Amino acid sequence: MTIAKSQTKSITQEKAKWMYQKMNEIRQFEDKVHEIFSKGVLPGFVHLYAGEEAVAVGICAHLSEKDYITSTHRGHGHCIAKECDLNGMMSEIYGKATGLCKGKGGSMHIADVEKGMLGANGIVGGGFPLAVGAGLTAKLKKTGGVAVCFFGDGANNHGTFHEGINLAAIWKLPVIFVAENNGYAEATPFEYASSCQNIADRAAAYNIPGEIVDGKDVVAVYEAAERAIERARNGQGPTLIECKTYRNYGHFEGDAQTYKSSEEKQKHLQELDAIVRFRKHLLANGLVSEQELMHIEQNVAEAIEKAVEFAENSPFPTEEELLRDVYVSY
Amino acid sequence: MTIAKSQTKSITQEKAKWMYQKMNEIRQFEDKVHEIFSKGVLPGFVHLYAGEEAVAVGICAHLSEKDYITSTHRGHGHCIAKECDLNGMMSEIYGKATGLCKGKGGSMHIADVEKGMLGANGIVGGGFPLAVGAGLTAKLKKTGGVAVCFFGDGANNHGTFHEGINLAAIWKLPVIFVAENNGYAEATPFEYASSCQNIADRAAAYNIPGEIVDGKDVVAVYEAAERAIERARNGQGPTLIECKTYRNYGHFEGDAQTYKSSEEKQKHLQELDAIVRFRKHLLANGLVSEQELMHIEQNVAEAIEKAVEFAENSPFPTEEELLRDVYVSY
Amino acid sequence: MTRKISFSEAVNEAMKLAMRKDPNVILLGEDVAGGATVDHLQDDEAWGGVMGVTKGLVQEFGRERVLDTPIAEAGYMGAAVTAAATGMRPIAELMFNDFIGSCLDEVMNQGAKLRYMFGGKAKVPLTVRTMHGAGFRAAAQHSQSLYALFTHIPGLKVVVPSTPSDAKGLLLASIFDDDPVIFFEDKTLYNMKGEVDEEFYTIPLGKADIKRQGSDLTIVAIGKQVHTALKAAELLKERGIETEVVDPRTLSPLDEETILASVEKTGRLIVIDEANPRCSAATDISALVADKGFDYLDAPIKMITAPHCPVPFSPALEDLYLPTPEKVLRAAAEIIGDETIVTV
Amino acid sequence: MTRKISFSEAVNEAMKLAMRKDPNVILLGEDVAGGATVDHLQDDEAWGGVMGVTKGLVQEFGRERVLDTPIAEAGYMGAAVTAAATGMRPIAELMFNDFIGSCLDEVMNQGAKLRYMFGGKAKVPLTVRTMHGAGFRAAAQHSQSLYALFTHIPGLKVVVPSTPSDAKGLLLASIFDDDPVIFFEDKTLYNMKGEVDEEFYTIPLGKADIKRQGSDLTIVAIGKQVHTALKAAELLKERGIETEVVDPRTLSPLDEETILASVEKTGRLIVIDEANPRCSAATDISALVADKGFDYLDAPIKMITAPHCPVPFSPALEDLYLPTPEKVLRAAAEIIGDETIVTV
Ligand SMILES: Cc1ncc(C[n+]2csc(CCOP(=O)(O)OP(=O)(O)O)c2C)c(N)n1
Ligand SMILES: Cc1ncc(C[n+]2csc(CCOP(=O)(O)OP(=O)(O)O)c2C)c(N)n1
Ligand SMILES: [Mg+2]
Ligand SMILES: [Mg+2]
Repeated sequence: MTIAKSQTKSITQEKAKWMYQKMNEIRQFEDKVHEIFSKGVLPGFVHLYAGEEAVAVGICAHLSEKDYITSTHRGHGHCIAKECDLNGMMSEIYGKATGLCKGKGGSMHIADVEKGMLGANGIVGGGFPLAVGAGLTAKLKKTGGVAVCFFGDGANNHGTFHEGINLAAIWKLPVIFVAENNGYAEATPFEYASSCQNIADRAAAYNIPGEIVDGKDVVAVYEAAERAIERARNGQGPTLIECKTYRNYGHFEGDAQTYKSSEEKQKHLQELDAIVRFRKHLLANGLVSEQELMHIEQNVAEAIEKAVEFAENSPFPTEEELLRDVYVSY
Repeated sequence: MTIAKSQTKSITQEKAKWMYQKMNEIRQFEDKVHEIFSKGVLPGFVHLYAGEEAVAVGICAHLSEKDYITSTHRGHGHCIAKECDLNGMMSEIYGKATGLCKGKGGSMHIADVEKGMLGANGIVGGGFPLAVGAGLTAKLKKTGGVAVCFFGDGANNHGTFHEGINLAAIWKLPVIFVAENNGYAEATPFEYASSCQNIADRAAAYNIPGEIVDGKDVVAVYEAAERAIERARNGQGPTLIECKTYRNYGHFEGDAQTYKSSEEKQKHLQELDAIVRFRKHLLANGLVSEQELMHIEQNVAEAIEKAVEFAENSPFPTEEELLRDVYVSY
Repeated sequence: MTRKISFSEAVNEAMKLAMRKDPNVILLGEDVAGGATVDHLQDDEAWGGVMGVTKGLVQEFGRERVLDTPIAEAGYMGAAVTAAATGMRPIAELMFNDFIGSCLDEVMNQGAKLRYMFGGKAKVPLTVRTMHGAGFRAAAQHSQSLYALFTHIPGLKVVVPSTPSDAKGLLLASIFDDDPVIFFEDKTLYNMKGEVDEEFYTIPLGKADIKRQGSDLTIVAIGKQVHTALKAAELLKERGIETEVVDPRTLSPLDEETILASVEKTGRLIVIDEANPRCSAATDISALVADKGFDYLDAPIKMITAPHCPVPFSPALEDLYLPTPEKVLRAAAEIIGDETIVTV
Repeated sequence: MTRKISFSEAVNEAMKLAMRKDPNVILLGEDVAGGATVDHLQDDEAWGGVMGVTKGLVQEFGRERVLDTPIAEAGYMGAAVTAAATGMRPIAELMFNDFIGSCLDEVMNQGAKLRYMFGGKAKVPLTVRTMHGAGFRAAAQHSQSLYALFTHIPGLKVVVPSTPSDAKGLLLASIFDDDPVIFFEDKTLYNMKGEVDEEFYTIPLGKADIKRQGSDLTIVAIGKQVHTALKAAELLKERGIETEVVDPRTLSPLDEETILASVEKTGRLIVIDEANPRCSAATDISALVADKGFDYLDAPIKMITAPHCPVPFSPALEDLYLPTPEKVLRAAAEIIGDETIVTV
């Protein structure tokens, strides 16, 4: 297995702008949540996706509403890449009635089924079988859709990894399994917890292609996804893509991250930053102008500010919501 | 991966006799249970091991009481190979008070912890984590013991396969995972349910050796086990051995086995029979004489008859047993 | 038109009718057909379920809709949850309810909670069919009755039918219900015969059925234990005691009104539940009446359950494990205050 | 000698003393140390548990006895079961009790049943420590209180402590108990301080504690809800009502005698249990009293529980989800027949 290198110009200008926008939305959304959380305003656990933008965006750039994704506890990036509404997301994180889930789900459960986003998930490994189910529907109903399962390096040792991928493989379902190998599961290194050297090495156990990409190179991710999704849409079954990436923040807000070395942090947060690299790539290839990029960055900043404002000005859910949505009948 | 061929004369005469005896005990025990069950005497579900004798015996030939095994719903063979008492086993299957578990466990839960037999198991895949635990004790207490996990081709798709082997691999535990690939899980072919071609192929996902052996050649199994157990005892961690085998009877007593072809049955029950082959091997290599073999066969037949007699003449457990052994205190 | 068929035939017929009615209804589970990819079984089953309950379905609906699964309960149960959330109406078979240990997360944390966590923006029309019950000499890991665990979990509906006719109507209601339903089938009832309407019909979830009318004593009994209750009622009648037997049929939602109305009439309650006693359906029903029906009660509420131990293998012990009409009579004697009842 | 330490420090101290006393005591779980194989953390932890409860243990006992695990609950829980059965005395941490969905089989079908299935020829001295409880804004999959599921299962013991001092003594008793014990720690209690003896001591499993004496009303409350009960008792005292607060401390085995004796004295019972209401510990205790304590009762048994819904994320809703002293007062008003109590 070799790490796939990104080719040039596979991406249209329009797509490139969308991707740059989404990456910036994720980064700025997360930076903002980080800032607000540190003020003690936000309730609960928050896991930030900053640093891993290239994965969600490189994959979701190929998807439309008929395609589904399953996500993780670190789900904000997947939501944004799958075009969930920023206001509704922020509001959800605040626990407000205008949240995408009326404030009932919170950060770990943001979902928008109509957009094909089947929910962040508080259970590590929870997404594998769920992606299989969405893939099964796509196959049986012949929708042409695919299902993408995002999962972490920690999840790769959970039993559902094995059961989910095996099922998708024997049924040749249109499912793409995307490992976000950020090197750690909470405070536990991937190398300690996993007996494999690469997650993609495990693809062979299911007779499916396994590919490793630089998960901080959005073009590389985009291209790997293209191959996998084509296979899936052609009825050739699942693919496992491992994206080597890094999370810029701690496991959750409040994590002192003593397990990271400062060189490692330095390298990832500076040299290898996915947004900086994509920006350079776009300029170098003349795909998008400096001005347009700045325009995007600014629009995003405004959108994030608005989302916070929207969330802060929204009301909390009222008492009758407590017992609503437990069953269809109430 | 290539199928290991058996070498000659790695087995001492004494060991060879023990192995021949145990294989015959298993076969005759199971044939007898089959016969009694068909008379409607035995309660519950019974899964027979006949046909797979070479696996349990080839492996357990290396084990002593300080070594542990975990077993499956098809556990009689493992019990016998681990030297559980035949009377106590038969009595257990009858649900009698003199059974190894006082009649409380039955066929699917026969156990003898002092012998290192951690129980047949009604839960497919249940044994993986249990073997890891026994291996962990061996490592921490430095007993020099190993733990063997017997499992079926069906179990190989359960999440516990993945979690158990990964754990044993990262902790370098003295555990040997022995796949009994008899081609079917109930009425479902291995090829349908498993995305891998061989179970042993999955060893690579855990960076451990995977070996395929002819599971109806007890010498081949014996030799593969020797290598694996040596690795384990040397602190080199787990091995996955896949034994290609076949069950002579149905999944459980009462199974019409419509999924088996008659050629397949013919081949396995006649040409490839493990006991017949081992018998020939012993004679051809002059390890044991015809007379001695006949003597063993006859002794076994008597022992099985006695076991049935013992079971039939034993009393059922009495009322106070119902609420005993739930907790240590009662 | 009705005719006598067995409990398992009734369950089978419900699935058949549901699959005919709605192409989104699919069935998944281990060996629900059996023999997948076996040459001579392309359009035929090897088993049709471990107890033959799903026989004939693969012939009629094909292997696209009757899916044999690997032994991967978490995998296919989770898949069934989102298949449901994305447009299918799956029936997932968990062969024995004891195997929930392999897929509780998918049922409890995903299936049951999706709708609520998503603020109502999803529905999960999933039916999980599963076998339960002691008396089959199947030992501790294949004989439990675990409906209490599921009843505890909000977002699930829980059905435990006691007759072929109820089984059919309740299963059809479950399949076409838009919430996840756990449907319990007692393996020792499969051969029981009863009159069952040929047509498609549903029995609403949440409606108890009074299986016998009476004015002196109420017995609420679950699943197979309805028959223990009916036998006890016969014996009690010989002593002049009229027993009302209430079959809740669904534990979640529970028909509180019918139970309370019966106790209001009789003043006495026995609950029969063959599951283990602690935090059980028996305690649930008892606690309901101890609160909302307290003023109706003339005597303590008695529960006839399994003891607090695993299901033993030995027939000698398993027979002692289960509720019996005699145990009911002993409880009745106590709360009616007539020791002679025991000796009926 | 006692001194004020927090609930989490008390739990930590119990583990430390147990590990000092017996080399067979080991600890396994996700990030119980954290940072395994990280160069600069060879003999140090990265976290010491997600909430810091296991801090310092790896420094003292090393990584051989404090084992970080992969995210493989079935794997390490099953391993803990047989490690226990083969001579160790493991403490396995299930980070949140909600994750039992990933390893119920290992707990329910293996750990709990081994001894019985083997006819008494094994013991399983395993302690599972796990976090539970709502109020942390942790949403539906990290806030449940699932002790009813475990209490339902024979072969398990279930402990739910409410104070630092109880936590320490009960955890030590659990670790040195020869049966599998599920030990619940309410995450919202971790910072609560209380007097705790420095020494090694155990509190027997199966003994309730009367946290407040009273003669008019019994409140049985579980875990954190003991404090809700104590607050309600204070408010009730202002109305001249003397409340007895019984903390069962262990749900399995349950100290039936103490509960019944209290109700015999007071004639009235309220149960507070923040878990979901159906087939719950609340119904269990209520049903016990509705049978064996029926003759003592002057009024219906009230249960203050969560509603039948998942735990909502929004603080506005989660606050409504939990029991409160006000809800207790409302129930008390009803069974005492004095509406003015509500307005205390
Ligand atoms: C079944 C389960 N076990 C444990 C946890 C606690 N937990 C939450 S996130 C996490 C680490 C996940 O690591 P990884 O999969 O690598 O994702 P990352 O956080 O790195 O994105 C753990 C252990 C959980 N939520 N669910
Ligand atoms: C978790 C679980 N799922 C399903 C079953 C039902 N079951 C019992 S044996 C069996 C087939 C096992 O096949 P395999 O592992 O190949 O073993 P074999 O019977 O061939 O020896 C199944 C599905 C079970 N006992 N446990
Ligand atoms: Mg990670
Ligand atoms: Mg098999």
